[in-house]
Parts: sequence; C-alpha cells; structure tokens
Amino acid sequence: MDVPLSWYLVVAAALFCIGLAGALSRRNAIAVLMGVELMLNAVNVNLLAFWRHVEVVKATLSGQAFAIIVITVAAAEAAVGLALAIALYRTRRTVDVEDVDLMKL
Amino acid sequence: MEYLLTLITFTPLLGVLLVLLVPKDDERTIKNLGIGISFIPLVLATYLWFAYDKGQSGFQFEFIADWIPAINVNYHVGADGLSVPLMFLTALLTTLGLIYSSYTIKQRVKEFFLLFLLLEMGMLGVFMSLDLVLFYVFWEVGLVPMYLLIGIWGQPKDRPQYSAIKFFLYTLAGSVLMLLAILGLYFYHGTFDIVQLSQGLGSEGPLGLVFGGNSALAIAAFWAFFIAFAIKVPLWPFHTWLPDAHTAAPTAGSVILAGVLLKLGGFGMLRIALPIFPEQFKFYCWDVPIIPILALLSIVYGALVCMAQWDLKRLIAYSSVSHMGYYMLGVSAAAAGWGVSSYSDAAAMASNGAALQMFNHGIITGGLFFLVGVIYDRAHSRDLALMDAEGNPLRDKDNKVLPAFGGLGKMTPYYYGIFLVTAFASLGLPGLAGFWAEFFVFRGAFEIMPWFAAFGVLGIIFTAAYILWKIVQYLFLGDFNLERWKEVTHDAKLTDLMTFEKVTMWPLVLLMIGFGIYPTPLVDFFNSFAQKLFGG
Amino acid sequence: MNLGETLRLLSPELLLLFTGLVVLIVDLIWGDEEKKTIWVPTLSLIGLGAALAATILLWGTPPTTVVAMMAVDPFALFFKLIAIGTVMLVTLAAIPYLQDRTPYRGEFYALLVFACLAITLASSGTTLISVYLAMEFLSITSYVLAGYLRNDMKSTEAGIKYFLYGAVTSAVMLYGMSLLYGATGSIYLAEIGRMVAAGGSGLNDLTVVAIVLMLAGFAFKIVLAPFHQWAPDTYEGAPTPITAFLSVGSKAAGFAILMRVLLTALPAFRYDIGWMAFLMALSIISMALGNLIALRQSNIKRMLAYSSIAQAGYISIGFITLVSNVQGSFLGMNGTLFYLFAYLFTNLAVFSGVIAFESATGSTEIADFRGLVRRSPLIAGVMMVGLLSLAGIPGTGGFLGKFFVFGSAIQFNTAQTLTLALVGVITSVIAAFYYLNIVRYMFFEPADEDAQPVVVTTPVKVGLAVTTVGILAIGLYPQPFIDLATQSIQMLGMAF
Amino acid sequence: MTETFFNLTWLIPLFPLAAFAIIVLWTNRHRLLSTWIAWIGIGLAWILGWIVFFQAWGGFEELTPPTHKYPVPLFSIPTGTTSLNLGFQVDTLTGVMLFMVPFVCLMIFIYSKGYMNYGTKDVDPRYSRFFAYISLFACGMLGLVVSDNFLTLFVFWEIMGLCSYLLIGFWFDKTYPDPKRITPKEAGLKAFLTTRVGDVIMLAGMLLLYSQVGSLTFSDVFSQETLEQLAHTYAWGNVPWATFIALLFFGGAVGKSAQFPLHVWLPDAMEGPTPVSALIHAATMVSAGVYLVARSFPLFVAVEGGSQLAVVAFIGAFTAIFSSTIAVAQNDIKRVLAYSTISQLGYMIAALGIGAYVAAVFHLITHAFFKALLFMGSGSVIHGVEHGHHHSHHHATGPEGHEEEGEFDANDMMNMGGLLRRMPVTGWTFIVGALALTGIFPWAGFWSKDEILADAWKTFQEGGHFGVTANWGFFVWLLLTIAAFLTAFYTGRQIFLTFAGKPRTAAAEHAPESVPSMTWPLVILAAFATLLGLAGTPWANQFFEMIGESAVILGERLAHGEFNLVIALVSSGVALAGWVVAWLIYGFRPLTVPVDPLRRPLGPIYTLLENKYYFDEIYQAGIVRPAIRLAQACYTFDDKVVIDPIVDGVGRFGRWLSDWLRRAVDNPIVDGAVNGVGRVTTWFGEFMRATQTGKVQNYLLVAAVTVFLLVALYVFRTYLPDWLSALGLG
Repeated sequence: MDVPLSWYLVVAAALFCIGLAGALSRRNAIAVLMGVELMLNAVNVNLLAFWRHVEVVKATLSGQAFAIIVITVAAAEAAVGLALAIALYRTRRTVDVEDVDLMKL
Repeated sequence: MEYLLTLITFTPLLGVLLVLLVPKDDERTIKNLGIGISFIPLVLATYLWFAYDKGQSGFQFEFIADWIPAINVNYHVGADGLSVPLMFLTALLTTLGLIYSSYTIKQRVKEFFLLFLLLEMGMLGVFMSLDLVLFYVFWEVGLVPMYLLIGIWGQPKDRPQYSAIKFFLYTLAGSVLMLLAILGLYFYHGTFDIVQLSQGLGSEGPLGLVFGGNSALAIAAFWAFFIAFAIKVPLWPFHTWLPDAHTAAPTAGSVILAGVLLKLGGFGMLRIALPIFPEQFKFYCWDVPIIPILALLSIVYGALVCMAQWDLKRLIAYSSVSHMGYYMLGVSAAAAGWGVSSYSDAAAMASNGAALQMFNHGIITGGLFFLVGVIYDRAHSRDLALMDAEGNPLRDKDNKVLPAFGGLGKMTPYYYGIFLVTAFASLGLPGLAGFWAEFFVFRGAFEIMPWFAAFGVLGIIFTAAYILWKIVQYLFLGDFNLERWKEVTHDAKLTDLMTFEKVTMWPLVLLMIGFGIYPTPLVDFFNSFAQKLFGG
Repeated sequence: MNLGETLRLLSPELLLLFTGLVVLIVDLIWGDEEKKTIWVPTLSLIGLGAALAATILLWGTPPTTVVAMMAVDPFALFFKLIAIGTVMLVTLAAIPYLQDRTPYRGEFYALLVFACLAITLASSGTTLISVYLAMEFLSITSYVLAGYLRNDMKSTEAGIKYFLYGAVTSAVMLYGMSLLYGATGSIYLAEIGRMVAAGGSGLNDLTVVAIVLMLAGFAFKIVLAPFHQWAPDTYEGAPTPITAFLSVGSKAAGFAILMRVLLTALPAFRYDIGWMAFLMALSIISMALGNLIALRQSNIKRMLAYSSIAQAGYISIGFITLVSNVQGSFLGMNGTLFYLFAYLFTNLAVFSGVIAFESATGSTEIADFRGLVRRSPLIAGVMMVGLLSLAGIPGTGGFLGKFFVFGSAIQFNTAQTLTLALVGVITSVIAAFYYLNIVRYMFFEPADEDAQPVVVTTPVKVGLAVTTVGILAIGLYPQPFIDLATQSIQMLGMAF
Repeated sequence: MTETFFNLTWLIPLFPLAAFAIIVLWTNRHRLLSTWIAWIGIGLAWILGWIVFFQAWGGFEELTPPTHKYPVPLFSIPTGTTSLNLGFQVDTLTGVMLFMVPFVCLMIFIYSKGYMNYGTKDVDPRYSRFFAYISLFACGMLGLVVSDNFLTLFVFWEIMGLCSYLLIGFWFDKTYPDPKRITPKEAGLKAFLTTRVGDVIMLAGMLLLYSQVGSLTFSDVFSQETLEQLAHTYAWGNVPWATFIALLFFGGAVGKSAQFPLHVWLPDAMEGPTPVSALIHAATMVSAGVYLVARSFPLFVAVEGGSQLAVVAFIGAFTAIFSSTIAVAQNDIKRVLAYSTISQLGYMIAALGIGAYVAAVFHLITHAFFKALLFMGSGSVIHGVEHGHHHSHHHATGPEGHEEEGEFDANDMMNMGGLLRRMPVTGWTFIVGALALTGIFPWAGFWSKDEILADAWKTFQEGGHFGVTANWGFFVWLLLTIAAFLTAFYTGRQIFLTFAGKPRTAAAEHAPESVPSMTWPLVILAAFATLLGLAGTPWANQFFEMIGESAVILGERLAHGEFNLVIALVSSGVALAGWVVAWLIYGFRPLTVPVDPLRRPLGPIYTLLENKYYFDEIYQAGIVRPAIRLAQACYTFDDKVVIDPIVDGVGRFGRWLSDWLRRAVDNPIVDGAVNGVGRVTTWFGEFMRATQTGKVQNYLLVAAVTVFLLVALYVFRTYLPDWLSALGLG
C-alpha cells in the first residue's frame, strides 16, 4: 500500500524545476522569492520521502528535523528578502528584477 | 666572515629604513645618507674582492641557516669566482648611480633613493644566493623598484608607464615558468640547494640524473629556466622589452638596467641553467644548435638595428642586445664543450669570455648611459639627427642626414675624450676592457663551434660601424653650429663635463683601461669558476 | 562530556554571540550618538578580541565533537581565526566609512559579529543540517549587510541581487543535500563517508548529482566561476567594508564547508569524474576568466571582485591536489589554508586602503587614485604591498601562497594538475598587469591640481599596519604560518 | 750589457705611451710643453731602439733560434687549466724595425711642430691633442714590433687603427662645399671600418691558430713540430690549417697595408694632417701589414707550394700595377703619393709571395724613409702654397686673382708649378725622395727594388723557394717591371707639375719656404734615402746577413739574392723611360692651364683612372647601402612592427593571421605573437564583460546551465557506452 519512493522523488523534482523556472523567469522579485520557496518545498518532500524509505534508524528523525529547519530558514529568508524588496521599492519604485541592472559590465 | 655577504646585501636595506625616517623635504640629508650607505656595500665588496681566495675553487664566505625548514628552504649564501666581480660591479654602479642622481634627480628624491637602495639589495641578493627559492625571491624583488624607477622618473615622451609595465610583465612571465621548474626540481630531488643540485646531479651523482632521467621533463624545465634568463639577458627574440625600458628609465636607472639587471640573466645561465642542466644545454647548443643561432641573431640583428637608430639612448639599448649576444655565444660554446675533455680549456675560455663580457658590458654600457644622460641633461634631446614629425631624419639637398648636434668634440673636449674611451671599449678595441671578453668568447667558440664563431665575428664590424658612424660622428664630429644647437635645445647652455659627472665616469674609465691592459685579476676570478665547471 | 567542557569548547562561539547581543543592546539603549560612534565598535572589537583569545586557547585540544553536530578540531579553529581576524579588520575599517553614510551604525557592527559567528559555526559543522544552517545564517546576515545602505541605490541593488542569487543557489544546494541524504540515509558527514565508501553503483548516480548540486552552493560562497556573476555587482554596490568581508570571510567559510563536506563525506568520489575533476574545471575557468575580465575594469571594487574570483581559483588548486601520504610539507590542503591566511592580510590591506580612500573622497574609480602617493603615502604604500602580494611577488605572503599551491600541483604530477599549475602561472602574469595598473595610477600619474591630502584615521592606520606586517611576516618568515596551516588540516572524521 | 738592453726592449713603446698619457691628462693646455713631452717620449724610444738595434746588428747570432732567449713573458692570463702568456721579444726582424720606426717617427714628430703651425696666430686649437695622438700611434707601432705573440701584436695593431681613425679625422669639423668630396671625419671612419674588415679576418685566423696550437707565442707557433702539425692537419678537404690560417692572416695584412681589394681607405686617409700621412703611409700602419706577413712567414711557407703564397704574390703584384695606374691620373699631390704607397706595398707583398723574404723587408725599410720624406715634402709644399694663398689673398686687388675662400685646393698640383725656386730645400729633398722611389741608381730604392726584381727573375729561372713555381716568378717580375715604369712616370709627372715651370697661381707664386723644424727632418731623411741602400748592396749585403739569420727558422736557409746585371739594367732603363716620358709630357712644355694634357688623348680611360676604377662607388652601392638598407629593415621590423602595439587591434590581427597562414615564413613572427596574445586577451575580456548583463536572472541561468552541463558530463561519461551499445553502435 506504500507509495513508492520514486513517486515522491518525481513530484519533488517537478516541484523543484517549476520553482527554478519561476525563479529564473519571473520579473517580479516577490515572484522570484516564491519560486525559491517552491524549490525549498521540493527539498522538504525529498527529505521526508527519504526519511520514510531510506533512513536506517528512523528514530533519529533526522530527515524530519532537517525539513523543519528548512521551513524555518525559508521563513527567515523570506523575511529578509521581502525587507530587501521593500528597500528596493523605496529607492526605485519597482521590484522588477529586470530593472535592477544599475551595475553591469 | 661568514656574515660578509649577508652584510653586503642587507646594508642597502638598512639604508632604506634610514632614508624612510628622514622627512622628505630634507633632500640634502637623504642624498648624503643614501650615498653614504651605498659606500658600505661598495667597500665591503671591494674587501670581498681581495679577501676571496682565487686559488681555491668552490664557494667561500658560505653561510647557511634555516629559513623555511618545512620545505627545506635555507638561507644559503656564498661567493665564488663568478659572483664576486658581479657583486663588486653592482655595488659600484649603485654608488655611482646615486652620486649622479643626487645632482640630476629633482623631484621625489626620497622615493628615488629608497627604491634605488632596495634595488641594490635585490641585485646583490641574486648574486649571493645558493638556494633556488632565495634566488627567486631576490630575482623578483628587484623588479618592483625598477618598475617604479622607470615609471616615475621616466621622461614623459618615452612612454615610461608602458615601458615599465612591459619590463615587469616580460620578466615576470619568464620567471613564473622558472618557478614551476624550481618546484619540479624540488619534488624530484628533494632540495632547493643550488650547490647540491649542481654537484649532485649526473649519472654518478648522489641525486641521480636530473628529473630521474625523464628527458621530457628535464627539457621542459631547462627551457623554463633558460627562457627566464634569456628574457633578462636579453636574447633575441626576447629582447623587445629592453629598448623601451632602457630608453624610458632615468639615467641611473638605465645604468643599473644595462649594467646589472641584464647580468642577472647571464648569471642565472652560468649559475643554474648550465650546471644543473648541462646535458640539455649542450643538446640545444650542439646537437640542435638553437641557442647559438639565437645568439648570432642577437649579435647581428641588434647591431643592424643600431645602425638605423636615431635616438641615442635607444641605440645604446639595442647595442646591449648585440653585446649580450656575444655573451650568449660564449655560453653556448661553453655548454657545447661541456663534458668533452679535449674541449675543457676551450669551454673554460668561452665561459671566461662570457663572464668577462658581463662585467665589461656592465662598466662600459653603464658608462655609455651616464654619458647619454650628460647630453640629455644639457640638450633635453637625444635625437642624433633633426627629425621630422614621423620620426624620420631630415635630409639636406644632397640627401645627407642633418645632424642634430655635431661638433661637440670641439666644444666639449673632456666629454668627447671620456666618451671616446667608452665607445671604443664598447666596440671591443684591444687595450680596453671590452676586447678581452670578445677575444675569449671567440677563442672558445672558434675551437668548439667554428662556423658560428666565424659568423659572429662579423658583428664586430657592424659594432664598429654603428658606434663610430652613428654615435661619435653625429655627436662629436663635424662643425659646431650654434644656431642649430639653440634651435634643438631651446637655448640651453653647453658646458663640458661637470665635476660630479667626472666623478661618476672616472672609476668606470679607469676600470675599462685597467682591465683592458691587464685583465688577469678579473679573469682569475672567472677562471676559478670555470675550472670548477669544466675542469676535469 | 560535562557542561563546563562543552562551554569551554564552544567558548569562541558563545563569546561572539554574547558580543553581538551586547552590541545590539548597547546601541539600542545608549543615547549619546557621539560616544556611540567610537564605543560601539570598540566594544565589538573587545568581544572579537576575547573570542580570538578563546580560539587560541583552544589550540591543541584533541579533535572532538560538541553538541552532536559541531566539530572542535584544528581545521575549525583555523577558520575561526580567519573569521575573527577578518571581522576585526573590517570593523576597524568600517568606523570611518560608516561615519556619514548611515545613522544605524550599531546594528552594522552587531551583524558583522553575527556573520563572524556564522563562519565559525560553518567551519565546524559535521552534519548536513548544521552545515546548511550555518551557511544560511551567514548568507542572511550578508544579504542584510550588503544592502545595508538603504538609501543608496547601488547598495540595495547589491543586496537584492545577492539575495536572489544566494537564495536560488542555496535551494539548489539543499536539493543536492537532500539527495545525498537519500543516497546514504544519514545526515552525519562521517557516516555518509562510510556509506559512500561501501556503496554500490546505484548510489553513484545520485551522489554525483548531489555533489554537482552542492558544489553550486559552495562555489557561490567561494565565488568560483561560473557561479561568480553576482560577485562583481554585489561587491561594487555593497558598503566597501562588507565587500572586504565578503571577499575574505565569506570565501573562507565557503572553503571550510567545501573541504569538510567533500573530505569527510565524499572522499570516495574524488577521482575519475568525482569532485576533483569538477573543481579543476571550475578553478581553471575562475583563474582565466577572473583575471581576464579584471583587466578591463575601471572601478576598483569591481576589479577586486574579479580578482577575488581568480584568487578563488588559485586557492582551490591546493585543495584539488591535496595528498596525505607524502613526507614533507606540500600536502596541498595546507597550501590552501596558508594561502587563505595570506590572502586575509593581503586583500584586507588593499581593501583598507580602498576604504580609507573612499571614506575621504567618496570615490572608488581607479582613475581617481592617481597621484595617491602624494596625497597619502601610507595608503599608497600599503596598497602597493597588498597588490604586489595579490600578484604573487616574492617577499610577500601572496607569493608563498602561490608557491605552495603550484608546488602541490606539480607534486601531484598528472597532466591535469600540471595544466592547472601552468594556467595558474600564466594567468598570474596577466593579473600582475591589472594590479600594477593601480600602482601605476597611484605612483606614476600626477594628482589633480586641487587634490587634498587624504586623511587617515587611527583605526584605519591600525588596520593598515596590521595587514602590512602580516603580509611581510608571512612572506619573509613563513615557517610558523606553514606549521599552523599544516597542523590545521587535521579534521575530525577525515576519512582518507 | 747586451742582455740588459734587450731586457729593456719592452720599455720602448712605453715612452710614447707615457707621453700620450701625460699630454692627455695634464699638459693638454700647454702647447710647448706637450710638444717637448712628445719629443722626449719618442726620443727615448729612438735611443733605446737604436741601442737594441745596434746590439742586434753586432750580435745577431744570439738572437737566432737555437740559442735565442728573447721571448720574455711579462704576464699571463689564465685559460682553464692552461694560461696565455704575453710578453716581448727581440730578434733581428724586430731589431731592424726598431732601427726604422722610432727614427722616422722622431723625424715626423719634429716636423709636426712646424707643420701644425706652432707659434703662428692660426695655431690649431687641438695642437696638444695631435701630439698625444701621434705618440699613441708610435706606441702602437713600437709595441707591435716588440711583441712576442700574435695577441699583443693584434692589440697594438688595433691601437694603431684607433689612432689612424683619430688622426685622419683630426680636422673633424672640416666641411667642403662639394658634397661629393670626402671629409676628414668620413675618411677616418672609412679607414677604420675598412681595416676592421681585415682585422676581423685576421682575428679569426689568430683564434683558429690559437685553437689549433694552444699558444700564440711566436716561438711556440713557429716551432718545427707545430708547423709540421699545421701543415698536415686539415681545416677541411685538402686545405691544411697552415694554408687556411695564413690566408686569414693575409686578410689582415690586406686591410692594414691597403692591398686590393681593401685599398680604398688609404687615399682618403690623405684628409688627415700631412705628418699623419707620413706616419701612416711610411713608418707605421701600412708597413704593419707587411710586417705581419713577414713575421708569420713561417706559417706561409709551412706547406710546400701551397696556394697561400700564390694568393699573396698575385694580390701584391696586381695591387702594385693597379694602383700605379690610378696614380697616373691624380692631381692631388698627396693622393699620388698614397697610390704610390699602395703600389710599393704591393711590391713588398709580391716579394713575400715569391719567397723573397729579405728583399721584402729591405724594401719595407728603405721605402719607409723615402716615402716619409716624400710625404713630409708634399706637406711642406702644401703648407707653402697655403701660406702663399693667404698672402696673395690678403694683397690681391680687383676681381681677378681673387678666389672664393674654401674653393682653393692647396693640394692640387694644378695650382702649383715652379716651386723649386720658391722652396729650394723642400724641392731638392723631394727630388731625392723621388729618385729613391723610382729606383734610380744609387739611391736606396734602387737596391731594394732591384733585389725584389732579381729574386723574381731568379724564381722564374730556377724555381723558387718553398715550392713557388717559376711562372709566378715571371708574372711577378713582369707586373712589377711595368709598375716600375708607371712609378717613374707618375713621380716624374708630380715633380714637373709641382716644381718645374712657372707658378700657375698666385698662391704658388707667393709660397714661402717652410720653417727649419720642417726642413731639417727633410734633409736628414734625404740623406738616409740616399745612403741606406748601401746596407744591402749585392757586394756587401749586411742586411741580408742579418735578416737572413732570422729566416733560418724557415727551415731552409734563403739563398743569397744574386745581383743580376741584366735585370738591374732593364729596371733602370724602364725607370728612366718613365722619367723621360713624364718630362716629354709635363716638363718639356710646362703647363699653363690646369688641365692634364693626357685627358684628351686617353679619353674614357683617363676618367676611369681618375675615378679610381669606381671602386668607392661600387662598394657604396654593393656593400654600404645594402647594409644600411638591411639595418633599416631590421629597425622597422623591430620598432614599427614589434614594439609598437598594432593599433587596429582585432581586425589587423585577423588580417595578420590570415597573411601568416598564407605565407608562413617571411612575416613578423617574433614579437607580433606576443602583442597578438595581448590583443586576444583584451578582446576576450571585452567579450566576457558582455555576459555580465547586470540582470541577476541571467546569472542564475548561467549557473543552472553549468550545473546541467556538469551533470550531463557525468551522465555521458558514464552511460554513453551503454546507450551506444543499446542503439547497436557500440
């Protein structure tokens, strides 16, 4: 009745790719941040699936712990990201990453 | 006694620190201090000259101490017949350069003296080093002050910044390859020690064949060393940094460049490349004679370029290419004769000649650069002919080039006399120092590689041509034309040599004449070195 | 392990944490802006100094693990030294720099201390979790610091770019970590190491993909090409002391993590197409690209960014070519550590000069450095020493760093490593060109007519002096530093 | 006693050297003092030289090989395990040279005081320097003859080269309105460079000799074993080392003694002050070449019948006749003498070439005296004419008789005439010199020249020494006899144009006799030119005894050159014929206009001769200009192509590359490559900058692609074989 590991992995990989694609293609900084969140969630799926299927001593809960930490960190990251986006908006009135190219070459 | 070499080398560093403490506006103190300090290594080097026992081969005044024990790098210094005269030369030219500069350098005096002394330390260090890492460190240490000397005090119209960086990068490019080769030697033989390497290698030596007989590696390492040294020498086609650097540098800088820095390369050939890689060196001098061919090209090409050159300083710079070609020919012959017992004397003579060429070229071309400085200080021009905008000489209706000076022989007889001695020494006139070097180089070469030697002697004719035709004739002969002088120099005053200029030149002139008449004391040094390398 | 012992072993981290908090609180409650300007950084420096002392006192402790996921071993202690040293010097330089640029100076110092703490944690993490956590800690503080000057368009841009790039690469790295966890079923690096050593072929694919993905994250921190592109923009835009911090501290942290993870968890994947080959490729690209692009820069911070990319390439050589079974001192990795140590002083010397200059003039254009030797011989002199050290001229620490890493490449003696060495020396000649270009401006070009002397404040003088002494000491008497580096490559659980 | 003086021989060159040093360093502002120092220097050398000579004359047995002990080493230079010993020696050849050189030099020194206008108002400002130079010159020649080895010989040889450069170009500020006319500075340069060509060849020979023998000391090189060895080892093919080295030495002699084809410098050397001409052409430099061949004569004869002697004989004889034809059409009084000198040196060389060693040396000595006399006489004439010119110039009134300053040529014989009356001492001594030169009985030239001709004839009759074939003897005799006719002709022409008839210009009309310090040396030398031949008369051939003694080394005692009356009569007859023809053309009806009567009848031949067979032009076009062009090409290559970075950057680089690929050889490969690398580097940097767009997502894309590529690399590397085999391709 178990869902095979590979299913989880495929889902996670898909999620990761969607997130990456979003991060690479969206012009809005907030949307990019959302892409990153998707990627992190893909990681979480992976971690839990591996914990369920691979980890030898499941009592250590390391996969789960890792996932929880990732979620926490993601939140912190998002906070900083948003703060930076706001700072950006305040100086330029835009959060469009395409426009953030004051420095190049 | 074992601290003598250390003392010689690091006294200039002490001078640097002392000069650093003097406020920069107190130029008089800086000058006196700098010159005074520079006399210490000179006196000590003179003492070294006489204290050195020429009868004994091997290193004297040797001193060894741990420096970086983790990688077996030692502070290992010593002097032999090759290094003693060169150390003396370095100390002498530095002192003379400082004396000359104390009258001619008008701005940023403190920096100048500081850098000059630092430069001296680097050069002296190279000559005393018996450890490859130590050698390398000193080798590169001299680069920076020279770079700054050229860049800061060069004449704006000579593109000093370009020349300085060109000089720096060229040398650096050569030496980084050498660094790889040094490391390679270390990993194969476990030591950076030049003495151990040069005596322990070989089929019977305790260290075995170089790179354990791996010929590809040995050849690569040899070329790495060789090119590093060839750039400094400079051997055609690695010479192109030289005319720019020599032309752009301030007078004393050119003197040191030509007088000593080029010798670092030559010294490296004889101290490292030849003793450590004799088989490889021999192979490329004898079986596949690339090196002698390059030497000949240097001789002839350098001389030809001189003949078409109108900028006096640049001309003399190119003459260094030609002259050091003789040096290289001598080394090639010595290398080709290495290990052949019937050639042992010929090889020793070729090597003596090459070493003599280093020393003599140092005093002669050093002197010539001083003398160029003399005319430049007065006329603010070094062009031998009146030039048009494109840098071609102007001609009169008979298609004769219009000289920019001419007739100085009559106006400034003292200058003329000193210049003549130096110029004739440079073209190898017997009775002056330059001759003996050429004589012994060709003596060795004629026995070992006669065809190359035969081709090389042609250079002597070209040399005479450009020195007498280009330099002496355009500068000193002919009629002095006051109108033209005023036009060229914007009303500068023409005076004969001043006292400080005489003081600078006389030691060099005396050496040229002295070693021209009686070269034995000098040859004794080099012979004791050559005996060690080629004897038996 | 009793609590006292644990506290002792964690004393540097704890001291840093404490310092950071104290600085924050003091800044919050102290009203006197005048005095705060001096006393807050002083406080921070005192705390950092205490942490430094604690680190030194821990020297000689046998390698051990604390709180299950942190190693206290010479390797970690070495990086703690580097981190604390870097932050101390950056703090010194920051004092005049922040003067007119932001009113919120206290937090800046606190964040720097926290970033330092993050590096110390990163250097000692022994599990995937602690490694990730430390890295994110470092990243987040750095994002904030890079974008610290909120009203400066360049600074905010630097912050947001750094953030976006960092967030994505850290997600990628994390994905790799999850795969590694999946392949071995453990988050403990040492355990992973045992598993991969014993593993079968199915494991291979997953692990190699994991390595590549993780490398993206590490290379981002180290600034190895082609994961470098954020660096020039961020370096240019960030407050210059932060640029200095990023180029030294953050890079060192990246190296610490890279080495620990790869050596304890993945030694079995070194050869064939393992991480050695990948790193080699990155190193060569970094050396070539960084140096070549640096040639054309007109902004000194940007140029130093590219220089830092190239230096990352050099530093990696030692690690790539590390060996453990050789008598003598060319162990490769000690070269990397030695180089990092020299690089700390070298790069900070240059940056201290740049910061001092920028504090006084507000410019970071290379052309504005012309005639600096007349305006401030001290800055010009120190910067020259630093630049020469970056170029690898003998007599400086930078030379011996290169000497060691090229030496190990030659000692390794395969065609690939010889290529590394060759590319290394050739690009270092190119590098000399742009380093000397600055020297050229400082020494050869005349200053503007109306140029004023550049005033150097005491803290910066201290920084300049310390770095210069450091460069020359390492360059001229390297023995103790070599010993330090050689001892420091001992790493808890290193499995080969 | 003998030994004491022989041991002091090495001091001889040092006296003038000391004089040189003292004048240059200290007394150059005091003219009289400088003069005296130079005189004392050469005077001491003369005294010591004659003491040595007379002792050698008296006791030359001591100096001959088995017993002689006068190679004396002075110092040595280490050469590996061996060393190179340098010192001095005395043998009969040295002795004879020491008779001639210092004495002639002394005469010239004394003469110089007057010639350089001491005491008059237009005293040359470099007066002292002149005496310094000639002292050094004397040192060079004296050092050369006392050397015991080739190396010091070469050193002094080159010192003379230096001095000739300095002295010929002594009036280096002189310019002429005619741009074609060679100026002193150019003449000096020409002399130095031309002889340097010979010197380099000689240096090569010397170095090869040194390589072969291991020593340069004469006694080592000319030992019997060494010569055997050199004769029987081969440089290549069947050319023995002895032949090859001898020919190289001869190259040096050709340069120094101005033999064809390196003769071109000598006539132009007339640009120097006249005493210099006398020094160079009579006493010193040019005879050094002959001396060298004589000195290394053992080497020339080491190979029996080798080609080296034939070359020497041919060059000598050819030069003798070749240059005397040129002399016929010269108007410059000194140039005539210059060509005459070349011709006479040809006599000596040719004599050596047929093995007439003693005769050659004898002619060398006598020639030195009378040629010095002639040169100084011509100097006196020029001096007089110049004074006359000044005089008439100051007093001339009206347009006629007024000549443009600078255009008047005091050397031109067309401007003279009738000077015998104005300058009797000069005139009569000049005539004595001329008689000696043309070999009129009983003047010195007769004896020496006759000895050469007799030896040549004898060679023809009986075959010569050292395997010289009879035909060579005839060839040499014939050419030299014709040359004797020409010699007499042009000498007669000179005498008649200069001294006979009526003055053709105001200058000649007012020419005064020279001062005593100039005329006395002429008189003394005239006496020697008259009497010296008696030392070598066939009846009491003292000279032969002495020199022949040193020729014992040659392994074969030279036969006495027998007096051959027929030959003597033939040569005398030829010489007289020459005088007569000259008289018929120039003396019988003295010229009134400055045009040579031969110009019209000889037509183009005269032009050819007047222009010295166009040798200068040929060398200019064939050697000098190509060399300069080559130099220019190298310079352009180096300066324009190599050093300057090519401005157009990539575009030009691309063209360069395609060019290079097309013709890979003759392009600037050397440093263009270096700058090329620089350009490529820069270009690459630019390109990479373009990827730095400033947009963070582009950066991330690069990162993602990199990750993808690395994974792909792994996958392909690991699985590609499997896939290929799955597709049936493996």
